Amino acid sequence: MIYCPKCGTANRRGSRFCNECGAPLPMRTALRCPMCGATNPIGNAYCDKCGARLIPMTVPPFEESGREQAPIKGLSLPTIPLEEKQEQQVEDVAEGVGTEERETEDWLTQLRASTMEEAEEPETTTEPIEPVEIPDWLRDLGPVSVKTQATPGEEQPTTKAPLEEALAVPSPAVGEITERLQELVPAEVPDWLREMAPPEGAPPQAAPPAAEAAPEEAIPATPAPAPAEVPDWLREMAPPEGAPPQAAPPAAKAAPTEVPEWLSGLEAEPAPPSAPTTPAFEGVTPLLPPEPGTGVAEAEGLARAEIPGWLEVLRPRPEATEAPAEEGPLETEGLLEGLRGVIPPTLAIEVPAVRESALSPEISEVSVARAQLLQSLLARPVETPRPTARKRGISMGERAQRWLVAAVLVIAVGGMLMAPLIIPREDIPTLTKPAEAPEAGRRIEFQRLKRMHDVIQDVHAGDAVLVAFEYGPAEAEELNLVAEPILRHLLDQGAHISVVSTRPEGKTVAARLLSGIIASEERYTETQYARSDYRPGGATGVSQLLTNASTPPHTPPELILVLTAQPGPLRWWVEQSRLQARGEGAPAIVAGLSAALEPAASPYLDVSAGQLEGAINGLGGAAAYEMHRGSAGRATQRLNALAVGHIAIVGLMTLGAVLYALGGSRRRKK
Amino acid sequence: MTPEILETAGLVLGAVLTLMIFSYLLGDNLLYRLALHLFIGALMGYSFGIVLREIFILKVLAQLVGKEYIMVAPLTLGILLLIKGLPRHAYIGNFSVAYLVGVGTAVALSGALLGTLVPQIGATGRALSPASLASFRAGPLDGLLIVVGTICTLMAFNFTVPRKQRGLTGVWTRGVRALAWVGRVFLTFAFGVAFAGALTASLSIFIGRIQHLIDIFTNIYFRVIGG
Amino acid sequence: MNVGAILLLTLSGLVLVAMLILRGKKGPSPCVRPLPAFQDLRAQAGYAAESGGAIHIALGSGGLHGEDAVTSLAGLQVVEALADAAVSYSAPPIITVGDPTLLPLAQDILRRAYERRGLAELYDPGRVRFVAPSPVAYAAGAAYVATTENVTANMMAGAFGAEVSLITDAGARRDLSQLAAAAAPRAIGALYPAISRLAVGEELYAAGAQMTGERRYLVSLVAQDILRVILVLIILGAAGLAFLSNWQGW
Amino acid sequence: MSSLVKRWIPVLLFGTLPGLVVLAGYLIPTSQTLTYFRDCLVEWAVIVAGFAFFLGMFNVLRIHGGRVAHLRKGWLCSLVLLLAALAAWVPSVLPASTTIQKTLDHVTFDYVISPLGASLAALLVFTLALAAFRLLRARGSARGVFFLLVVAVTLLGSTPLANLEWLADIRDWVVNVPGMAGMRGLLLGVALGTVITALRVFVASERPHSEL
Repeated sequence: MIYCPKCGTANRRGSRFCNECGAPLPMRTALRCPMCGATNPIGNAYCDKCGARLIPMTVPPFEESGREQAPIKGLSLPTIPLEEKQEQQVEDVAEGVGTEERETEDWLTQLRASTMEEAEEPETTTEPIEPVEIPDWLRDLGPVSVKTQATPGEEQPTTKAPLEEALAVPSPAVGEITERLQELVPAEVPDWLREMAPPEGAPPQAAPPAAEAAPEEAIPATPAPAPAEVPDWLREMAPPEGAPPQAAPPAAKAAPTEVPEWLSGLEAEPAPPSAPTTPAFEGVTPLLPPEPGTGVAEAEGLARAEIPGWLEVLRPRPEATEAPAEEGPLETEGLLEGLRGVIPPTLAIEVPAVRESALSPEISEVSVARAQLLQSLLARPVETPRPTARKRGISMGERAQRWLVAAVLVIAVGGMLMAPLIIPREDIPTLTKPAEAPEAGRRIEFQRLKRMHDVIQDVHAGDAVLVAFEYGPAEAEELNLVAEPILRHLLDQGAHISVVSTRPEGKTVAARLLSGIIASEERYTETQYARSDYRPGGATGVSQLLTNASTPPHTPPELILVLTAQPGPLRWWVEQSRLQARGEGAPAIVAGLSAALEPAASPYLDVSAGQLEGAINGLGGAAAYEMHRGSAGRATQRLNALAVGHIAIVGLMTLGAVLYALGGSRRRKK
Repeated sequence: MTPEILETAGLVLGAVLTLMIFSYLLGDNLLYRLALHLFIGALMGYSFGIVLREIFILKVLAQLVGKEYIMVAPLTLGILLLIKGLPRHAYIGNFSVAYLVGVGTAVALSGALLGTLVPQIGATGRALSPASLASFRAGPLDGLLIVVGTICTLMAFNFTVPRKQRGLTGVWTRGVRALAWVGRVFLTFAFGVAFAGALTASLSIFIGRIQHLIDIFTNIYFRVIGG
Repeated sequence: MNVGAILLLTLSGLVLVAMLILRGKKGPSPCVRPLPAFQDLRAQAGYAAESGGAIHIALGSGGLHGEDAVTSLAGLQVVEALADAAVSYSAPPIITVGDPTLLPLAQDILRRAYERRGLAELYDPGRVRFVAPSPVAYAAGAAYVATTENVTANMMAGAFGAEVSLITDAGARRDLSQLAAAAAPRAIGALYPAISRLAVGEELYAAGAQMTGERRYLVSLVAQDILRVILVLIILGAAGLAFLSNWQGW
Repeated sequence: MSSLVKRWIPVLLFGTLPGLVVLAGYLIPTSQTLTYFRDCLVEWAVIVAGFAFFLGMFNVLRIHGGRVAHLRKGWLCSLVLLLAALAAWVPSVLPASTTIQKTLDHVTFDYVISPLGASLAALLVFTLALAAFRLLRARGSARGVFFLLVVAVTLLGSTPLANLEWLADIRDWVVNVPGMAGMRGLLLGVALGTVITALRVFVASERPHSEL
């Protein structure tokens, strides 16, 4: 049984959430107790079995930690308005008050639960059985609180062992048992047991002197509860309702009690008369044979001397000696010669079970089936079910969508790029023309391009230009095309390029691109591109690169070109170059950016911000720059493929929207 | 192994690896996974080499040799950080993690202040000045739209909801909710432009790779036919 | 000297400290509008425990020592809030990082959640994985983890670029439930059409308040809202000045 | 004593103090001393981050090595990863600018890392297009159609077909007015969130780096 830490409800072992309030239950897991090795739910601070401390002292268990400690992150969120909050506070207060009582009840219920559990499943880790609904009659007869001789005013209820132990104690003669049952307030006793006790009206026996002598035996009268309702499996084993009640067994006579018919009827073979048979319930140990006749002396009316208890025990038992077992055969030879009643040697196997179950009722098939089911449940090993997450592949619809999108993209782009292999390049119509000067003049994108072109046009031969390669091999495919027209323009101007970067791969990418460009034109000389420098550390790296670039051997740069696909490097270079030069004669900054960076860079490109002179974005911008310089480069050749790619993607988006809308209406109709 | 053959073999290897990655278009398969793990492994080794060379050899050792013993401080912090690998004594490494968090937070905070807050507020404030409006077609209307749009988008992120909805706070809450609705329209514009930018960038790279494949196959095809 | 930046910083500091002191302990805790990206994540933690799977948390490729330090710290708040629930359900998450400096911090958060419960021996450092040093390689590696491990939900919170689309595509292929919180516009653009439960921009920094409801997070959101109003007033003032001073311009 | 060592010394002495010095270095760039300290502290952070790379490598070796050692699911991919990492690391160990080192470095970078990185980045167009294809599933019809229109105008306007030049003008307006306003609001919001979270780290209200 696992008790919910939040509301105290009893939940079946192994369940993860409280079925009352839904709070997560401490899982039954491998929190081994260091002392007795018992497994405990992880919520426990102390071991259920032996009470040893489970959580080391250094890390105070979360219940007891007094100081402010990172609380278990409660997952609630106070989005509820004030009024509900106050009611909740009121409940908290009420709960707060209740919590002391519930805390005392908690350890009590756990104690009772652990003892009840041991009784049901002492050690075997069996399949968690349905919570056994203890019938009322059994619970009422449960721990009977007996008032010990306590000092007046101090109420000290001590709990005696439950019914089984009370019954299991070696008790006096059967008569005495029935009197004890009478003392247990006959109304509580169920019908089948009551039939064994003397009928209501019978004059109560003289209370056995022991009862008077030992006040602690006085069991307080408890109000007669409603007739207990017996569970069905028990009722089937009891006699059918209508059967005439057996004649109440005669008042306890000295002779052993005569077994009631319904009980004797249930016995398969005649039980030995001497063994008194009371219905043996599972788990209730049958009574031991009564010790005959302790009360004989009273008959002659002599005042009985007060014999102390320890002496009483030593009293020789005449009957035990007087009634010798039947005359056993006399041994004639061997070591045991002359002895009588020697048990013949037999194999252990043949020794019949000492105590066959006295009860062999004609059990109906239903209860046999039920018992077998219970047995099979108990036999199955316990392992909490851990089904793996549902392996979900993609449905055919999804797979078709993926192939459609892939096919459209590859065919559109591949087709456009392979067209020059089939048709000569001049005959291929240019689907889209980069921004031509006249009508593009008003567009901001073209204004920025024009400003950039003018700034680079002002660079003279031999001027130092700092080119920051802030991209890696993944973005190189796009940014190489953006950088190429600008670098060609710089090389045409005769500028002296020095490469810097805050990324380690920047130097390698720059070396590949520049060596490719310089190789493609004879007029470009290797001397124009010499030094390359790398400093990690973001903005700090940039400021170090700027200080190195301005130190004497190198002339301070006239122009800084930033090539990047991330917004960070662009901002570092803009800020640090402004800070470095402190306003007077700060070098102009232009940028070659990825298309993905356009929205994030536009605030810096704002003319009024005065931070960036100009910039071009992506393949479109590069093609426009090439067209503006009048030389069609690689960017312009790929412009058609870019345009077709854009049309394909917009077409796919529209198709997807239409299919979803149609599917939606079909779903609504269905 | 002349450079010529090495070059061709390298290009063919690059093309094969590209096709293995593009096989993902047909579905997640072993070829794609092998190429992916080859890439992650090569990148891991290459970056580890760069970190060793650029940071430890060229920087730390060089400065230690140059008698700059100040380098002992980052070395100790670095070694303390390595203790994080042992769960039992992991708390000793907190000094280095705290240092990284402290410096990183300062760099991010100064980036936010100097890189975004000050310039963006200034630019939005100047949006109505003639200098910035000259470039806009509709003049003051566009500038006004930028200022209103920025303010509404900023209010769209309002988190807290006042408890009492009566009187002035009720009016304020309704006002904020209206501004937030308008702000979400402007946000959709921004997300659309950002999505289009990301698409164009990856499409350009896709075109580059397809062109690369076509160049290699035509190169090999003509060499085989030509040869 | 950047006067504007220093003024803004001192103003922000004063408002935050005032809020932490005034409303840090006393008075009703502030109410915040719920964000689906974080609210549904709590339900996902329960579902992952019941179905025996785990939640995959991708923290992005932002490092601790650079520009993305604060964005990564916001992503770690998601891990911190989820770690307690996941450990008590005994279904720890799988966390992938794209920068080695994030690795020790994410492992610490998971380890402390176990130690709070006295289950230090159940903590497995292998649940936090450094996938790859570059953003694109990280996204592809994280997508591989999402498809091969027994994952029931994908949560992306931290510094991403457009490459986050590789992770969402892998999640869509496995029909996982996906949630995301991103600050960079490129990442938001890539996530917007793919994921409905998305926290954008500033909402990523409200992860702690949404997931744990702790007082210090809620109060700092109140400070954020107060500063928002101050920023709006500053912008209106500057725009008004620019408009008036150039009245003759038209 | 333990809470002092475990919480306050790391958080304040090693976290907040260097942070404030670096912040002052950025905000007051004119003073030489502050910028010198700032550069030193940031450079040290880069070195400590370099050590973190060792932790990363150890983590990778542990996970992929464990998978290969126990032949668990996906061990072949892990084996390929480990071998590739070893092979790509070798050039950096060899003496610099020898022919063998240059060739290996050239092969690793140009014929393995570059094509694979570019191909993965190219794959993005497929995943983004697929997400756009399922746009309305994630976004409701109204918001989704509006988003679709904005994307269509922005894409088609950047490479307008021959007789659709007017699309380029609309794109120019969309990107530079509403798009810019939305982007500025978003960036200002992110900056605000960054400032508040950073200040919370400095006042130690946010302590992911402390034990308690």
